[in-house]
Amino acid sequence: MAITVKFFASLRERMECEGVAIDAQYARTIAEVWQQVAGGEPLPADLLMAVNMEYAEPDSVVQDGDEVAFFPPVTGGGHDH
Amino acid sequence: MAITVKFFASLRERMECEGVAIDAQYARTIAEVWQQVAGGEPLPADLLMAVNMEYAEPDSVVQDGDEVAFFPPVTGGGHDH
Amino acid sequence: MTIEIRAGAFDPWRELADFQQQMTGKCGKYGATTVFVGTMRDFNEGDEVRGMFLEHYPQMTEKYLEKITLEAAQRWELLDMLIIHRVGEILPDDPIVLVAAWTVHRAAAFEAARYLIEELKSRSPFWKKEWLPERERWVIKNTPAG
Amino acid sequence: MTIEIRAGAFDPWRELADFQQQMTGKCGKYGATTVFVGTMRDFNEGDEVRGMFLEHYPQMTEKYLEKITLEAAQRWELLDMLIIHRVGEILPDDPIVLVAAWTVHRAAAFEAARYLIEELKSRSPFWKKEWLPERERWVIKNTPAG
Repeated sequence: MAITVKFFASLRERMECEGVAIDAQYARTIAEVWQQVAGGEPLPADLLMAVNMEYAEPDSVVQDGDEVAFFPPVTGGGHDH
Repeated sequence: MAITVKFFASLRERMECEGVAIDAQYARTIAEVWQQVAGGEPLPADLLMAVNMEYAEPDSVVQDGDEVAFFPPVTGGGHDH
Repeated sequence: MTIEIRAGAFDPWRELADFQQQMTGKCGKYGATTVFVGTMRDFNEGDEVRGMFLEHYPQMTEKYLEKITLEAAQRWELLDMLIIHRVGEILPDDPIVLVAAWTVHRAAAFEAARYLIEELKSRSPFWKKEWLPERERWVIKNTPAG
Repeated sequence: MTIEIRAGAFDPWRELADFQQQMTGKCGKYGATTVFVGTMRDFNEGDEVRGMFLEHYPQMTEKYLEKITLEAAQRWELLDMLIIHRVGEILPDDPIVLVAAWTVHRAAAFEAARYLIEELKSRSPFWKKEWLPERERWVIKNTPAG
């Protein structure tokens, strides 16, 4: 099962890549996709995730051809916080 | 005691004048100024009044040289009501 | 902090651009700007409105608007404020009023702009007379915060 | 209803003037416009900030902003909405975000503009990396409604 995985912002820097295409033979959920790409690092509690550009949860099921993204809390909008 | 009296908006139209300078010999409060200029008409309940361009009440005391204004509820701002 | 009563038409976006260009000492200091523009509609209370006359009480109006900007400055940390209010003959689609607040944080900008327009509408001495197709009428009252 | 992600600087007042000029069918229909502009400051959390890089998730960002405008359109009677958000390299005093709502009544304009900016800040995929004098840092989180 082909899954495109993307990383953004500080996570992209930490993973030292923007993303990776994987053959997720055993991964059925986002959490399992994370396990496959993160080299054993547990899923950070504050990490956000999306499947095909919709917010999703760790136990959301992935399907062949999906784009899965992992990223830190968002900080858009003005500089007014 | 010289008092300048001003009327605005629908009241100005109804009084058929923008204002009047009176010698308020017996008027000590705004309500008494109204009595002197309004020809016996009772002070309308929703009328607003000001002395020297500050909002005032019917029993506010007037002094020689004061400018007293009477006007209906205000309707400024956008056309967004 | 600027308050202006205008007898002629104004372009709110142009005014904001010009005003902000003069805020030179404040560049990089404000993070949030909230603007409210009230515009003349071509209908009101179910009737077609072709125009209107906006009367005010010269000097008292300015004085009252100053008072509410000072009150706002006490309640919120404001870097600047701008109020422009039209008087005289106004046609549909003309801007009537502009209020703007510049702050560090966005909550203050929203709250101050809202405060200014609500206080302006409820107490500042302006009166609208609308021109309907067959007659004129004074607008009786502003509905609160509707 | 327009949503734009911009890689270059923009002038919010110019954008509003241009946008409103194209709202021809709506002339005289709206009575209220509320605008929020978020601007880059030259300080944050006590530090001097010399610039920043704003990263986003192309397509998901646009999709998310569309979602919140549709939600706003269901909650309030909106005649139009405009959102512009900057990405890429940004310098102090540059506008970062513009949201605007056109309505008949002012309460809806204020509430919708506030809703759009709060939803945008809390959930739309953008990330800020600030350039301090000696180092860079990712902004960790937006404070809620501060």
